[in-house]
Amino acid sequence: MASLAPTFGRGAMTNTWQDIKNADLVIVMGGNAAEAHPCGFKWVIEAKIENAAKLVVVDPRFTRTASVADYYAPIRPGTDIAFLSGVIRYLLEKDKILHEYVRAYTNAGLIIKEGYAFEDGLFSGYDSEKGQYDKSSWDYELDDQGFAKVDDTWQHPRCVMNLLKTHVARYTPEMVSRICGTPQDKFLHICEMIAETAAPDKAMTSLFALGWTQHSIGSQNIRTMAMVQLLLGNIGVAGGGMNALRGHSNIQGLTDVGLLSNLMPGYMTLAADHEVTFDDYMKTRLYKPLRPGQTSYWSNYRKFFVSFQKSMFGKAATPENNWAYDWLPKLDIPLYDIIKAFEMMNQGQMNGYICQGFNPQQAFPDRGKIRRGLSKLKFLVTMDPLDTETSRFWENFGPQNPADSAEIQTEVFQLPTTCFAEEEGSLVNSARWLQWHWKAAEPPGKAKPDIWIMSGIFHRMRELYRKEGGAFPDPILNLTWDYTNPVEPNPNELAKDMNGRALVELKDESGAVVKKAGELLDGFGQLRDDGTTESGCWIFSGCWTEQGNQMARRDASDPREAGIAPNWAWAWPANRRILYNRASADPAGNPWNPAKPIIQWNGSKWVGVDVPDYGPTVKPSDSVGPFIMNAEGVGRLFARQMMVEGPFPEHYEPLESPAINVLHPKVQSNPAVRVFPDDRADFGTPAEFPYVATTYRLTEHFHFWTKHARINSILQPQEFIEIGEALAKEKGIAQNGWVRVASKRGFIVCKAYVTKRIKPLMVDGKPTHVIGVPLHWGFTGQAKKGYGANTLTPSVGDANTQTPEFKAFLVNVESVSGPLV
Amino acid sequence: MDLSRRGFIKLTGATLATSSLGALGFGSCGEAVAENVRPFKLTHAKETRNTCTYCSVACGILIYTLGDGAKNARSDIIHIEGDPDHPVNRGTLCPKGSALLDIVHAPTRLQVPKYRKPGGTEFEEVSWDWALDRIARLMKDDRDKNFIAKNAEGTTVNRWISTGMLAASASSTETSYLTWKVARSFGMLVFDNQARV
Amino acid sequence: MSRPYGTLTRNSTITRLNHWLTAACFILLMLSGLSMFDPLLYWLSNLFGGGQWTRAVHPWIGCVLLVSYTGLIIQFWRDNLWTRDDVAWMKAIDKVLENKEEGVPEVARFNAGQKFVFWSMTLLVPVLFFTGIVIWEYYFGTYTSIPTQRAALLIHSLAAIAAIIIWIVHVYAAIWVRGSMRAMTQGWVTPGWAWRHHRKWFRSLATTGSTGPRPNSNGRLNK
Amino acid sequence: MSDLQSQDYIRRSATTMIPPDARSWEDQVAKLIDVTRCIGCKACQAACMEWNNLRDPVGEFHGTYDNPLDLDPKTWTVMKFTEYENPDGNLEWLIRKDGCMHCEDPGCLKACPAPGAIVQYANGIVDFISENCIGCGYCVKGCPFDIPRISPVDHKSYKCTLCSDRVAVGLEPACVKACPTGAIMFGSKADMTDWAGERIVELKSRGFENAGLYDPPGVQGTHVMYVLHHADKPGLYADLPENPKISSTVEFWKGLIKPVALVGIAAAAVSGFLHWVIAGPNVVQPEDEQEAEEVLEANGFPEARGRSQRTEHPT
Repeated sequence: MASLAPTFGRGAMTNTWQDIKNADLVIVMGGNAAEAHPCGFKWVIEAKIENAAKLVVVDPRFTRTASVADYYAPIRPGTDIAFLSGVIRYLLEKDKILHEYVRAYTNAGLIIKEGYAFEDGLFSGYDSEKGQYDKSSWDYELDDQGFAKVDDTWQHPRCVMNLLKTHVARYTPEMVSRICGTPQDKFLHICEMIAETAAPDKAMTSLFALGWTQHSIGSQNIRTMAMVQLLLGNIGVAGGGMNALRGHSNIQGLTDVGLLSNLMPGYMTLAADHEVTFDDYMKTRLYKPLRPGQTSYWSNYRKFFVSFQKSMFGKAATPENNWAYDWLPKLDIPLYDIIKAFEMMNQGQMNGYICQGFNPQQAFPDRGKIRRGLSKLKFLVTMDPLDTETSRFWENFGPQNPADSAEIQTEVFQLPTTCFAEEEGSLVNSARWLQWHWKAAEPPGKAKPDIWIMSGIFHRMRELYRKEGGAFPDPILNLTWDYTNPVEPNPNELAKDMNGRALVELKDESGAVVKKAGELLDGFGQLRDDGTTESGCWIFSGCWTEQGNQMARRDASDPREAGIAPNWAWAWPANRRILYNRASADPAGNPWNPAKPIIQWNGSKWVGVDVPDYGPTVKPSDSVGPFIMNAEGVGRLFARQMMVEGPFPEHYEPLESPAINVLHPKVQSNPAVRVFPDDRADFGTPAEFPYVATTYRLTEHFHFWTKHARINSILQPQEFIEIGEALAKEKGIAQNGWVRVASKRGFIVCKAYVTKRIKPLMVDGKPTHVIGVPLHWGFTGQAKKGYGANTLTPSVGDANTQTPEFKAFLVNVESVSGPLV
Repeated sequence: MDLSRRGFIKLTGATLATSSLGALGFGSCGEAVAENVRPFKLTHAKETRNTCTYCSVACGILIYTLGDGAKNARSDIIHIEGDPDHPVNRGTLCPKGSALLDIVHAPTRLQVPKYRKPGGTEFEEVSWDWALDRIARLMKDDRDKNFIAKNAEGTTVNRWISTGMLAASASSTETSYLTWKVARSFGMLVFDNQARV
Repeated sequence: MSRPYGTLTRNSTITRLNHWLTAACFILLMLSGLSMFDPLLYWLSNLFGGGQWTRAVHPWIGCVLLVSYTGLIIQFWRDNLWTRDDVAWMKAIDKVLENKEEGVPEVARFNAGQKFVFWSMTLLVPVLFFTGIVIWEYYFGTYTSIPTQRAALLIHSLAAIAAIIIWIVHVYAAIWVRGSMRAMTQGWVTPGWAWRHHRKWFRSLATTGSTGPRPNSNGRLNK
Repeated sequence: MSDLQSQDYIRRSATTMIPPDARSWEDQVAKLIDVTRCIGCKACQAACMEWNNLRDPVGEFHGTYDNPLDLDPKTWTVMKFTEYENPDGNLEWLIRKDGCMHCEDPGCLKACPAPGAIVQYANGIVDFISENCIGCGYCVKGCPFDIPRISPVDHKSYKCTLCSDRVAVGLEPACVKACPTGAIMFGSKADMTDWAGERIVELKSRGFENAGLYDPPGVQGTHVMYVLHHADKPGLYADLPENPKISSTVEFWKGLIKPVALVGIAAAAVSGFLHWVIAGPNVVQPEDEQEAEEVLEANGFPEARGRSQRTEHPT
């Protein structure tokens, strides 16, 4: 979550699922928790019943989450920043913030450099030719010692609080309503409900997911709410938090382990081209504290990196070769994300692609472009338990996949893999729990585990390099592979690798032996930067210690029913269940909400139901901030240079929008967004495509998998769109009638669900219609064949993460007599 | 678990039921009724703990398999339901989780490695060895041809961007760690997961 | 013509076959129907191979009966038209029951009692058929509303009971009035039987010289 | 009727004897469906299909989230969605899990003609015993909630069993276990009624003044109950009956007319017998033949002459 890290220091859900029951107000915006995460949503219901909590839903559609909400307000897709900036304005204007919290735990009082400015939709430093910012002015004013200057009285005109006030002043309720289409009274009612949680003993939790991320301003959507939560004092407390509800069972784990183009395990980042030497690389990763005495935990980066390289390359990683620094690839651009990858394919710059349990033909924007890209590959390897559309992209399935097989020269390998039930290992859930699971049965036919397949490819490659030589074989030949069964390494051994071990006898400062050589480490605190420890993923250190597999723990006891269950499985970091939990107590160490303390200072140490996300004996009087990953120790209302489009969130229209950006018509959409020229040519205009479309999941299905399952196919058998009664009437569309929905990029023909749950929104005086496009259908599996929502979606991503803008784009719709055949 | 009765009854039906059903219904005289009610199908099935493969709530599940693990019995998954001990889902499952059995046994589960040749109109079955040999050959040829050891400025960059990889979102952490090792040892940068979609 | 010499044809072969087909259907329907009507009589379903078979064959037999009874209607309706004689006969019902036919007004081919049976069945059979269709779950279960089906079930049952009671009367009458059974099994009656029970019918045959069953039937009495 | 050995029935279809009564000290169970916390996710539907090994064919979209559109022999529970605009102009999406209500006075059981095809256990569960089912469809007519469905394949009637197989071994029904939000609860009827009371208090505090428990007295209560936000208007929830009871038509059909009919039939038979005893058969007399011959002769048809001497009278 590249939006939470700039604010809090870590990009992950802050609280646990069960902790939601402690909330006094649950706001679901940018997500549809009841449908996408029903079993997590139970804790919202629990909060309502046990804690008299209120549930607020803000969504373009009246969803199944809204069906159990206390208050619902509609919003135009892609305008959440305007809504939430309006909330911030309301909170500041009515002085509904938790002052002591904001003063001590946020950067509200820190002073920003002269030169920082925001004018007409642009922050200071914009280079319109490159479409990028020079972000140097977006930072603190430092004193002689290199510490940020601070004015805790918030009098200084350039302190963050005052800059924020100025920044959000434009988001009046009238303006919010004009942009979002949310009726003013509904907006203000929600502001009032949110404001109540500024009380120290009240907490609001924000539950969100891809409804916020899948925008060209996705990261800033989330940041805006993160700022609201900081102002209300709702981070680190029971029932509070920014709860990013991850979509896939182990997407948190894959991100933690760094399976993204620029990442390494544990949120370390790969070097960029300009970081020529290891010292260059480390220079930008020193993370020196920006306020006196702060933890700034990333200052240990070198320990994590060296230990990782030892785990990767063992004896071949030496001080002499800078721990094999050059053996990892360097990035010449910020990201080789999926949109970039398919752009490269379409440009003929890629030859091979491996899809491990992934179905880009369904999942990526602009399906036509995906098919064209795959068609230009020399080879495509799919590894999946199921027959995916991607593996059959070359096959003609009629209008749903009009491929010309003979023209497509791609060699395709469809490799059958095991599924969850047929393998052992851990998965990291949204709340960062690593839970171990066991194998129940053998896979069908000749299906094999991914570990076996990846090992098979690796061994063959290594063998070829051994025999034939070739381009830079060193990392391949020296990759650590000392597994008991090299053909199929045991997950238990791999988990121990990630936990890390001592390579020599480790002694503490007093000379006492901490770990014998070869012993598993207890946690990342034992990592060293001299090559005497190894750890494949430092944040997981502690998951498998000499005490055994912590991820397999099954003690569900939960002291005080706090929603922590500290001995169930294991959570990173260091089994802390609620991140930043130091902030659950006031600066003196007493809980804000005495009824629901998480940790508190007992005079000598921090005690409570959770492991402190803090130095366990650091005294309150030391004024160490609760956001220990941040160099300033506090949460960031002003994100410094961490976001590409600005330190404060600003409302920009989606790339395809029916409305003019009324705040600054000259800067219509995110100025820092990356758009490839051919993709830009494929954007539609409101004249041709007058309706806003948004894509989403239905609770009966999981992406493109469950259409292979009979039961789920029974529960939602066929592709459809949702359309409001007013638009249906206007367009002569009958309930359950056939429609053709088209964007600039393609069209789908499917059934229409005419519903009262989508109503036209008055946006800047004009009625704006929203069309809902569920995304589950394709041409394999048991459900009826469908086109897939990604036929329509634009190929553009969030400026920071390149998450595709699936949630707001333009389409047209018309009634048709029947399906195409 | 340390739960008050009030808290207990309110959590979920699942937990409630396990507590009080001994005193209800068929508890004491199941045998007679069992002549007529459907026989309980899990009596001797093996139970395996697992985690739901779908979203990141990560509900605990219990997988029931046919066969007791004897050498001559091939276990077959016959039923999957929620793990009542799991602190998050407490035995509950959503419509996807409740239907996990049908994804395990989906008719479109892949059984054998298949290969489609350039311009081909259908898949043909191939052996694992053939497939992996061919993949390694293609990858090595591409890597050797397109590997970038140094950029224009002469900086060592050691990257390979003409072949990319998407990593699974539902594979285990251990699988993903191994995948990371393999992919990065090749110098791959076009490397992504499903966090965005 | 198997009619013995000197006797009259009461029912033609076709009529008799038709009647007995109807009778067989009726009896099967009654047995199967009663088995589904009252649990006390569920054991009757064993005659049909169990409840499932009983449920399955009952409506089909009903269809056969409908066709079969339609045949009877075609053959009998003219002789069952109500006349003034029937009123007179009804008034003398006490004498009929006492077997004192001397005082009973003369009747034609059918007396009022027989006509009552005929018309009752003519009414009940279609009622049973149509209500039966409504409650024939397999083919027609979805065509009507459940309240309609409930009403149909009730009407079907009531009609069936009425039919059964009438059937009992009919059967008893056949046992009671000697010679009637042979009239339907072998088809003939003696002139004395006709004289005693259906004098007007007898007279009509005697005047036209027909051997029956109707004055214009083909069979001729010998001169 | 070996299943009468069971001592846990309190009702058994088409059975004239009283089921064994001695072990009557048994708690009643109930499933409580709290519509106000249901998110319509259909986990209950999925769990029901999975546990009971039911799989319909894959259908099609019908302009609603209701899928399958209705109960059928392989769908024992369905979610019914209703978009309702309340008098304040706000939208409510009312979602009701439809399925067998397990009436205390089950209309299906009352209507069933097949002995032991429908039983009610002492804990209140109404179960269909397929072996005994004859597929007549009377249960369909007897049910006030339109629940049972007859399979066109095997001609058996099907509906929710309340997972009697699970309850029999001390587990909750599959739908109850699955329900993510705890909208379906299971326990003793007394506990469920109490809990519903608490829920109603809470709902009233949230402004649902007409919140209430649906446990219709017309069928002597049900073992599947609903908590409704608008208990005054159950019809809003996809036509949940306002005051369900066994139809008077069915009551009459299965009540009074059964004995009356048998008595009527017996009376007819007995009357005939008595008439036979009292009046005896009506026999053609020789005088009748004589007179008939005379009439024939008078009309010029001597055919019958002497016939009375040649032929025996029918006896």
